Amino acid sequence: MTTLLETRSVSKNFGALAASTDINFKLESGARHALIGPNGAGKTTFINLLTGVLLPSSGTVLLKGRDITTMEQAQRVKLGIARTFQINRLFRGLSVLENVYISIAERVGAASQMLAPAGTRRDVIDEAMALLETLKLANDAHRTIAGLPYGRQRLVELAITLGQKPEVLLLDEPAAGVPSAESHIILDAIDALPKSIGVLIIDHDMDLVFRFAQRITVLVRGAIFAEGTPKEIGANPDVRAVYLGQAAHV
Amino acid sequence: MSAPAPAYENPGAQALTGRHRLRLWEPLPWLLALAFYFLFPRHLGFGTELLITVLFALSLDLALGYAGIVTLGHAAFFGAGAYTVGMLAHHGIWNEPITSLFAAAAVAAAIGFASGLVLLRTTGLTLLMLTLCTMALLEEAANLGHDWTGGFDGLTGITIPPLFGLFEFNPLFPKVQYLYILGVLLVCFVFVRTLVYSPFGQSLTGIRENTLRMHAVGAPVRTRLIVCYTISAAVAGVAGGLWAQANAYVNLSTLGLDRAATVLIILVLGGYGRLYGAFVGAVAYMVLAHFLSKLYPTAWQLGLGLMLVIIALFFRGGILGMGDVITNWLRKLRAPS
Amino acid sequence: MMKRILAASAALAISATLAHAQEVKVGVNLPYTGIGAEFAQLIDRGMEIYLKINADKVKPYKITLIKRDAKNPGGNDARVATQELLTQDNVDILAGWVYSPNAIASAPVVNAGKKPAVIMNAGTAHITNMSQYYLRTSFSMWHAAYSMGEATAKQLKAKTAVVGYTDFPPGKDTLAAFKRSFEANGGKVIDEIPMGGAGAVPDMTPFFQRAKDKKPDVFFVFVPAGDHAAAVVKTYAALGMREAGIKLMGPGDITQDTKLQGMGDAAVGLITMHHYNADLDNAENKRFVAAWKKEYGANTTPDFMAVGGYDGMALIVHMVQQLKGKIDPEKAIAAAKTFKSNSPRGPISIDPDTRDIIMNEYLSEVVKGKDGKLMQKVIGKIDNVKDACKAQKIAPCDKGV
Amino acid sequence: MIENIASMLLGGMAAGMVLFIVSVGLSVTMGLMGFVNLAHGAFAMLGGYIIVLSMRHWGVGFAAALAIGFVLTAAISMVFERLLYSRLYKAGELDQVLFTIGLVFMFIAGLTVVVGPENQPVPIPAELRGQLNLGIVQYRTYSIFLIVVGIVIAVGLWLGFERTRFGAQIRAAVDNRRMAESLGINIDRLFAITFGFGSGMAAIGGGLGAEFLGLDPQYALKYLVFFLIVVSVGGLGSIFGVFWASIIIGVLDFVLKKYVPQGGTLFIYVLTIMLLLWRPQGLFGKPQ
Repeated sequence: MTTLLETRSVSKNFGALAASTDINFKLESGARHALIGPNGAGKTTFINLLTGVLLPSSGTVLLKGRDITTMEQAQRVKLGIARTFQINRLFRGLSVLENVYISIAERVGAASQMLAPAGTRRDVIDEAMALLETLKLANDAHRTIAGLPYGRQRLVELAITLGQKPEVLLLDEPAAGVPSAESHIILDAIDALPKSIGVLIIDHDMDLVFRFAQRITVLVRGAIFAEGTPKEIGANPDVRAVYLGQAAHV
Repeated sequence: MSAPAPAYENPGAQALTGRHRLRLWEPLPWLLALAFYFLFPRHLGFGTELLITVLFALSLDLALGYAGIVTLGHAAFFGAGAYTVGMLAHHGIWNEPITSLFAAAAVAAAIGFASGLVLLRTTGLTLLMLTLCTMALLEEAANLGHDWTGGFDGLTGITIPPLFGLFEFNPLFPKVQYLYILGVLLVCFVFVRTLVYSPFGQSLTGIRENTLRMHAVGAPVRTRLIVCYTISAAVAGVAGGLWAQANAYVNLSTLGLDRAATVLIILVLGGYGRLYGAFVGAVAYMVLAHFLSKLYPTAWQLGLGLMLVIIALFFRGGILGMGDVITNWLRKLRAPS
Repeated sequence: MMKRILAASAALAISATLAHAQEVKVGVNLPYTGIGAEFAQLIDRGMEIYLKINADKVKPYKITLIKRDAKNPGGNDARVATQELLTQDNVDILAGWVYSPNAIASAPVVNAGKKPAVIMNAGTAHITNMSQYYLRTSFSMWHAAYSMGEATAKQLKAKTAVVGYTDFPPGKDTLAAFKRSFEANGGKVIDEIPMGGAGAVPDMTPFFQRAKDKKPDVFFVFVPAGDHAAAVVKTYAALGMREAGIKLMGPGDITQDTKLQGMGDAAVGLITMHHYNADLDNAENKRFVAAWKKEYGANTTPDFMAVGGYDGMALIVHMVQQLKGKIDPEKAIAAAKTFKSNSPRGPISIDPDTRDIIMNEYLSEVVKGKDGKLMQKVIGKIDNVKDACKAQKIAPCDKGV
Repeated sequence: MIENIASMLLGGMAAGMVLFIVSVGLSVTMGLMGFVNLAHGAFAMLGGYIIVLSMRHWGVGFAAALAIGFVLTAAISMVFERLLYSRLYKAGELDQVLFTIGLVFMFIAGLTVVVGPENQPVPIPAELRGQLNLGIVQYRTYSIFLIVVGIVIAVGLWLGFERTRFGAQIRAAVDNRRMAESLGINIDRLFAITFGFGSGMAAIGGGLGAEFLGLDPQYALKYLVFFLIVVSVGGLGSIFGVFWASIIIGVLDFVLKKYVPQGGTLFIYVLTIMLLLWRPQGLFGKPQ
């Protein structure tokens, strides 16, 4: 097993406020890894550091051993890091299919094509339709995002990201707002991905996390608090005290 | 488990594969433009102005309607094109109509590229102000460069040789100008139409709808915006060049805030990001301005202002959006049965 | 305003049907909306007043005014308006033009349309060279400024002058005209200050401060009539330039009659050169001003723009009478060249060589009248002034038809 | 030399103060509501007209007229805000631009029809005319008056912003609207009052500035660009920013006009472009 993504003593400060402190983290290829922690623990900040939305104050980020600490977002995407957002970031005025089309066209290099209609790139459309099919979105392909129920929108959020065919997939609360009857679609879709992909998921839904993850990292106040298999984490009394106990009350 | 349906049977896929096809009504505006030529030979001066405005609004639509670049300085490119044609002709360097337009497009594109390179890092009010100041700067430069540009008085003495060596431009009955401009508009329209339905155009709408997400899918957002802005500037330059040719003169009004604000109003009025919004908006605005100002020379502004307020408050998609609202409403009426 | 236009045309229509007169259509090209609306109104009223108080001179013809909005100084709307007046309304005569760029932009259309076109304001000198159908009853910038240069050196005995001007063609014309005649008569222009564009009124203070620092005998200022002029007088007073011994002077634009009272006492002592002010002491002017006040209110006053419209209409009526109502363009221009009239501004005529106006220029000083109101007192006069730019063939007036 | 520098500073600051008084309301409302209000100059114009007409027809004094202008303009603008503006808070900036330009046209046409197209001189009291001896330099009384008024207003606004509950609410809402709402601040009321107050300030600026800028129906469009420049250079929502931006622009403009009058308004645009490229959020604005 190779290490896909790695951080070495990464810290991020906003003025005097430390959002991430000395994080050493590894995501292996094929990993199904979960990142949990109470609200404000710095989970999304950490994702932003990995994807290049934010640059760390100190420390290094490595992708397959290559230093990408200061690399731009778009370049990291080209190297195979893709993410979903905690709050949907969709092309709200466009149809579901167009949303996914944009993502795939970008990946396959069709997006700079000016003189042929988008509709003639059957390869892109076929791939997009296939993706929508796995996410049970094909019947909504023609609908505009703004008219779609929130749960369905979450699936589009995932579809756009999967359209990138990432090697590293970062999912920021993918199931938040998805009716529990449909949350299995997300897990099924992830199961259908090539096994070599490393997946990191952030979620508050402990059922989902424990069903999904082979490994769990607990983040508290910007620092790694504990890491281990679901079993280990579930049994860790400290984690239960600071986090699981708290979550159980929510 | 059933086999997945072929892409083209899905309504979403159908919409995407079919949207660039010519629709039945699409020749209509062009037929109307031709009909205008035969029915209103005495209004062709107005007609040429209208066609040029459509082209200018179309160029803005590309930047604003498709890529979401909110600019108040688009007249900079219109003026650049107009002055290019005007100065080449006035100083006796070059005046063949069609090749002059290429020069106009090139100069406007160069300015669009250079300013886009610097300005398109910003958004919102900052971008609005920067585009506006850039235009004001060009206007002031044209004013100060009196010896070259004619300054405030404008450039006169622009002689345009007959088109293809055959068709003479007549300042009083601009029949030739009208058809010539209509032809150029058609060519530019086909180009813009191709562009907006291409994958490139699709990615521009993506930038408009959600810039942050475009970054996240790895799109070179700034490069795309600069390319789009440059193309848009070139088309605006062609419009300006046509203006200079049709009027046989150029002056500072081609560069002013008045023109930039008017074209913005026209586009939003017609409906931006809709390709035909430029047509509908220009016709509605110019016909109203033209005839209201004739009937009520001092008060036409009031009616115009009222119309803008009503559109902004109640019909967000402009006049074409109004059409959508009505169609939806009709559909709902029919749906229960 | 609208009501008045309607009422006026209705009145014209009635008088016409009674007389079974032959109709002559005059296409009026004025900026009825926008920043020039005020000027359009003055010129418009000047024309209407002429038709009203000189009805006997118009008879038996009926003059119909067809008004089009030129909107702005941009040129293009004025050009389209001219074109439509010619092609849609089939007018016999064109008239109007507040702004020079509008007259310049309209020139190709006027040439193609072959109708006499009476310019009632636009003052850039070489405009009348751009079309053989252009006639002008207003002024060229050179009329006042050239006369002023001479009077400043000879009558006011000034040795040095600073010229401040609005940085657009009429301003540059004025500078050139004043400088040429002032220096020809032994004076010296020691600084030239462009004072911003014609669009927005700038804060005049920095320019005036600069002029004050140069300590000239006179500060000669040209700005467009209207807001600019009011700002000039205020700034001059507020900076204490009079106390510093600097005389403020300029063409009559800075003491436009409609603005004079609003300037307050600061304007007292201002010296101007112009072809008209509402206080001119002659019978025709008294008749004109009285009719104006009766028609538009005692608080209103005509000014040089209104008189441009008034005399323009006089010229139009002259052409109509000479040609018996049938306006053949070449004959009309020939007739216009014989035009002589006793105008509110004194005797005027059209220069047959240039189609521009020949008129008197009056050197005036602003004084406080007995009624406490400001008025302009004539302190000198130059008779029968031609546009020196064209008379002496100074570029760009050396070219053209 | 000192006299020269002093008179340039005074002249530039006086011009800057007019910009400040008119623009400060625009800055706060744009920062607070995120509304591109191109009709702000129209409210300044309306206020100027109310001030002139109330002096002319009711014979009230200058100070009283300014007060009337403030109150009436504020009241009228609040009606506009509640009935019309509030419908567009969530709309895109384009719709806001279209709406406010429409309003500007209506104001221009309305005033042209009702009052007339001509410039309206604002009669200033005799005490404010003429010159004042400041020791080092003798200068235009009205300019000095404007500077004093401008500084008093700036200090007053600053105190109001920093020391009152209402000011704290505005600051909170500019910073983070959602947060402010969740703290129980009545956003609708806050918007209406701020909008009214800003328009009222603009009215005073319209009246006070007429001595320099004139007052006619085109006022609403003529100077809009300058107001927007001041606001964007200063940074949205920052009183401090508008104040300094106004002074910097006023003084620089004055000096450049005096020594390089050939450049026209070129320099202002160049400076604005360079500054906004260097700091897109303006001098004192929050980075986005």
